[in-house]
Amino acid sequence: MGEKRIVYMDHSATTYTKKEVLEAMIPYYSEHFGNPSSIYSIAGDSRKAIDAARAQVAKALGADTDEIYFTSGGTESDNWAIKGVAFANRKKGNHIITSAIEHHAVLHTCKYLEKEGFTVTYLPVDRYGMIDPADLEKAITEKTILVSVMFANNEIGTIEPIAELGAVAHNHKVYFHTDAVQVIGNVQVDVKAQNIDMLSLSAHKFYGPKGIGALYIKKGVKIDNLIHGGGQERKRRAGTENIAGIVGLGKAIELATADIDGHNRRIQGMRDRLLQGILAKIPGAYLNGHKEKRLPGNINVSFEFIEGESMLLWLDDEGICASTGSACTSGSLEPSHVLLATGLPVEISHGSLRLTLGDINTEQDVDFVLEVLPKVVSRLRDMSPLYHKSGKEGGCDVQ
Amino acid sequence: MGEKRIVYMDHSATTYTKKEVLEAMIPYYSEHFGNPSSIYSIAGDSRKAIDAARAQVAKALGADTDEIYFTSGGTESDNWAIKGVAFANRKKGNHIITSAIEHHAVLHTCKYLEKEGFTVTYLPVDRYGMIDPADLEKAITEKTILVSVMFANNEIGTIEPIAELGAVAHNHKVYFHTDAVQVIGNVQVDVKAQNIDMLSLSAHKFYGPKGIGALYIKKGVKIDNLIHGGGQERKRRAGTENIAGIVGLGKAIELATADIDGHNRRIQGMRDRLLQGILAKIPGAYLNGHKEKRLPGNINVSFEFIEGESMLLWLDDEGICASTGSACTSGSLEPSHVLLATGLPVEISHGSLRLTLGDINTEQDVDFVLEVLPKVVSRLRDMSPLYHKSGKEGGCDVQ
Amino acid sequence: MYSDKVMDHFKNPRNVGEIENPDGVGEVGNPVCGDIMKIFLKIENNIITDARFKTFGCGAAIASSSMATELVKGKTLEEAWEVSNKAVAEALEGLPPIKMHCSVLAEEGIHNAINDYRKKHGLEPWVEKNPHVHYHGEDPACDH
Amino acid sequence: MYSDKVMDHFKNPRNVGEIENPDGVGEVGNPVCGDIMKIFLKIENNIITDARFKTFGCGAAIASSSMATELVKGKTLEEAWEVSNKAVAEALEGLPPIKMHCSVLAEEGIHNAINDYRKKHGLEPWVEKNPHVHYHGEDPACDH
Ligand SMILES: Cc1ncc(COP(=O)(O)O)c(C=O)c1O
Ligand SMILES: Cc1ncc(COP(=O)(O)O)c(C=O)c1O
Repeated sequence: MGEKRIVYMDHSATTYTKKEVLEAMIPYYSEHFGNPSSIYSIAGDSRKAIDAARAQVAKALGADTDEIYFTSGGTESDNWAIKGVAFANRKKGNHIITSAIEHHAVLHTCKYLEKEGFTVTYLPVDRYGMIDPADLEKAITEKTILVSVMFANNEIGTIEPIAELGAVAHNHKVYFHTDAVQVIGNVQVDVKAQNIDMLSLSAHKFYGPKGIGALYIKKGVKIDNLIHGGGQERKRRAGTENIAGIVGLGKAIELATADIDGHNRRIQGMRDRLLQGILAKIPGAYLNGHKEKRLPGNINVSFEFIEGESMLLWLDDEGICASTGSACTSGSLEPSHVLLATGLPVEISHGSLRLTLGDINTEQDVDFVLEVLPKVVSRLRDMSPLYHKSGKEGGCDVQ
Repeated sequence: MGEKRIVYMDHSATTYTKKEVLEAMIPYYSEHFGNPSSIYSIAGDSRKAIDAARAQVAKALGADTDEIYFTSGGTESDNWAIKGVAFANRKKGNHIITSAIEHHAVLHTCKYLEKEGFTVTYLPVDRYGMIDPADLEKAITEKTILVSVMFANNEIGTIEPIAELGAVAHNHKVYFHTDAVQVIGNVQVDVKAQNIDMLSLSAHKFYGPKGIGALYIKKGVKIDNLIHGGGQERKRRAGTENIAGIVGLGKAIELATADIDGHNRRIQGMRDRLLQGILAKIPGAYLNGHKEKRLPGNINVSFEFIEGESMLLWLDDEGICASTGSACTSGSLEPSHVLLATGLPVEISHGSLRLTLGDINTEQDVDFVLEVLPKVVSRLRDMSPLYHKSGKEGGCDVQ
Repeated sequence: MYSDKVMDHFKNPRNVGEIENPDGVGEVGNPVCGDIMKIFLKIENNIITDARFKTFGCGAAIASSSMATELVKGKTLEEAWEVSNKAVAEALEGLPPIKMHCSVLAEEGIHNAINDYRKKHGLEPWVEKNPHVHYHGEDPACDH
Repeated sequence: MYSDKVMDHFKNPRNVGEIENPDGVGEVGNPVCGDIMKIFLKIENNIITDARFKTFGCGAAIASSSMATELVKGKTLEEAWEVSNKAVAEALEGLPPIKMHCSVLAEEGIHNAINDYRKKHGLEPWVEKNPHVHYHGEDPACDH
């Protein structure tokens, strides 16, 4: 990354691949490269590697190995779970329930299904981004075939009451899917205890490679294939297996879930000091998301009177990598749909900053951000036409 | 691969990743790992790497860079092209034309579409596996919206008259897709001259990594998305980009297409010697596929009186990696749908062997196979109840 | 994919070949389906003194033929009739599910050879007690 | 994403601030849409002798404000009126398509400030010759 000091605080967007993970992957590119579908012995190495990775994923989720299917990432897993259940069960009903704060991989899939004749209910959230199981209870109808609610939100870090939501769905005999892309390594997952029928994950969010993910599908769930072709993944996900990626995913999930408590203590310690420092040093800064029920590394704050992108550019100039809204919408004009769903006014949501800490970060990184960020905010406020107006309210008069 | 001598002759199933390709990929795992959608400078490295790879792919195909979309492999590309065009154009018509010898990624996608209300015509092939453009001409109706014919067959290696087929489709203003997974590096591709609207490819068939592919989509083609979500790939293929995979695909296609003629001369030289040796040394051996219009590394021969799997096991015991039928169906009971489509009797198609040569092979490998294979065939024939019967016909009396 | 035992019986098949003037011969399978087994028995005083086979088929078919002929040698016809496909598969330390039909074929081959002997000697052929629910491949014409 | 020139004007914006007792002030944009520009002009003998801005917005918005104020300084009002958003974007060595609206905002800010001056002096405000086809974001309420 050149000579400049880089403080990477965007782990929710993506993580680097850990050394041990990459080392585990390398032999599967040029050495054990056999197609697992082949009959000869060297292909057996590939098969064994995939089996081992499947076992690692199953263990991390409390699932059985034959409930794990590898995909090309979190987005494909979300697409598969939602479209697969929708199309396979449309004779039973055409109603799907999700939340207003899902990732676009879920929301845009639901929008697509709306065009295909499905009806989708988007559950609201409270000001902390929490979904109320009572709202789910009310939303379920006779036509409901699927509930899909994310385990934790990628922008504001709020952790949803997944076990309760799953229980509500199951009481009504409705399938329950959760997008757990942000939680692996941060929250203990146990698909059985948490009433989860399908769960999406993506390796590059927990120090694995990009382009590989998995979908947990509980035995017996009625679901169509998304990608048709060869008989891979027990005839459910066609395509020659990305063996190196699968091995990397396996290794990464093993590492990430080996000591979640220890990891969280360290990350959350830094996170809390950073958050308290920001709120103490910068007036007009507000925390978005839930105070306790939030991902250990997540900070999402809004600063009055300034806009997010210009903050990011200044922080980048100082070597700090952060984001505003979600990674996908950075650089677009749209305010975050998640922040809006929490009731944050549009003009404030433009000034939000997400810092997500991870294993690469140190206390020095925290010090550095606490030194740089207040300067950036005040520099931008100094040139903001809103800042010197009468104050809070006055700044946001809409023409 | 252990101490034993391994002769890998299954390059059509998958290839090893070349050293230069892997080296190009490595920096994008742990160093330049930024999410390309992010705004900070280190994410710019990822964006630039993806742009460069896209340019490499475009150049190899004679396409424009903004006509290249990265996917998770050949299977996804085939699914996307066929379902995407089918659903986007169903108001215009519901008829699709493909061939009887397509890969399952195409065939099973077509079967899926039949369930969704589409009608599919499967063009026949002659005994060499060739599709006749006149058959396509006859099959096109007012309802036809897509023709999908593979550029070259993965089992028997036959190279189809793509430019002519594309011209027929275009005369009728019908989109033309080709599964070119087997041809990159083996046949010169030029999407404009060859009348191709969409083209699928997969990196692991030309010394790139597994789990990454691309779809060429000509500007203006009306096609729906397959994977919904974030705005990646110009809003057409959602999901955080597999940067290392993309870089590997780019490097691999550059290497594979740098000197196709030279590569073919070498591979085809070895292939022809091996084929002639087999036909000379083993009676009752017949070449499947076309004599001239075939992939440079492909041999597909049928041996009377014996079965393919037991041949593979013996070859494997000697360190020779080969396949029977396609990789996906090895180990299943089904005879190859491709061989059957060429009119080969079922009982003979059970005894087919595919050897696909690639860059790793040497003249010594050819010698070795020529030494081992005749012994394997005669050992199996010696225990075959069909062999010592009166002869050819008698061996195959069906109860 | 295959157990060591299967590979052993595939690579070093026991009892390959024919018996001249066999007392019983059984042929099962179908080349269209990719496997045919022919079983030859030498029978003296109701005891199988020799058993041989010729097989066209996959590794599991060859190994099953080898193991089945081993298992019936030295047995009375009544005992040999009771050698089930499960016994063959177990003796091979298991077969992949998709290959279980090969052990069924071996059982049937033995049965056919025994009944061939019985018929030649004017005896009623024995009836399959529990006709197998055969493995169903994707091609229904190829249920054995 | 941004040209070096944009980054230069973003990081070292020229003419930031207000002018006390300005001769013309223009404010455009909308906090809901994520950008507001306020342009202050000092005008002597029909010539813009000073131009300042305050901007709430993205990098392109800040750089466009900076460049637009630079471009109009020293110009007559007629000349300044002709400084188009394209001229601003070109002087910045280009803007990403999604950010072109920021240069439009800058042009409109200058126009508003000029017309503010004209109105204060009892002159007819000038009319936009070619009202911009504004960039349409996903939220139609936010066309500038
Ligand atoms: C909550 C959530 N779901 C889904 C995704 C999509 O995962 P991927 O980009 O790996 O396909 C992401 C991240 O991008 C995410 O944060
Ligand atoms: C002709 C053809 N099409 C499609 C595919 C599928 O490609 P992949 O397995 O990379 O998804 C293959 C190989 O498996 C192939 O040979």
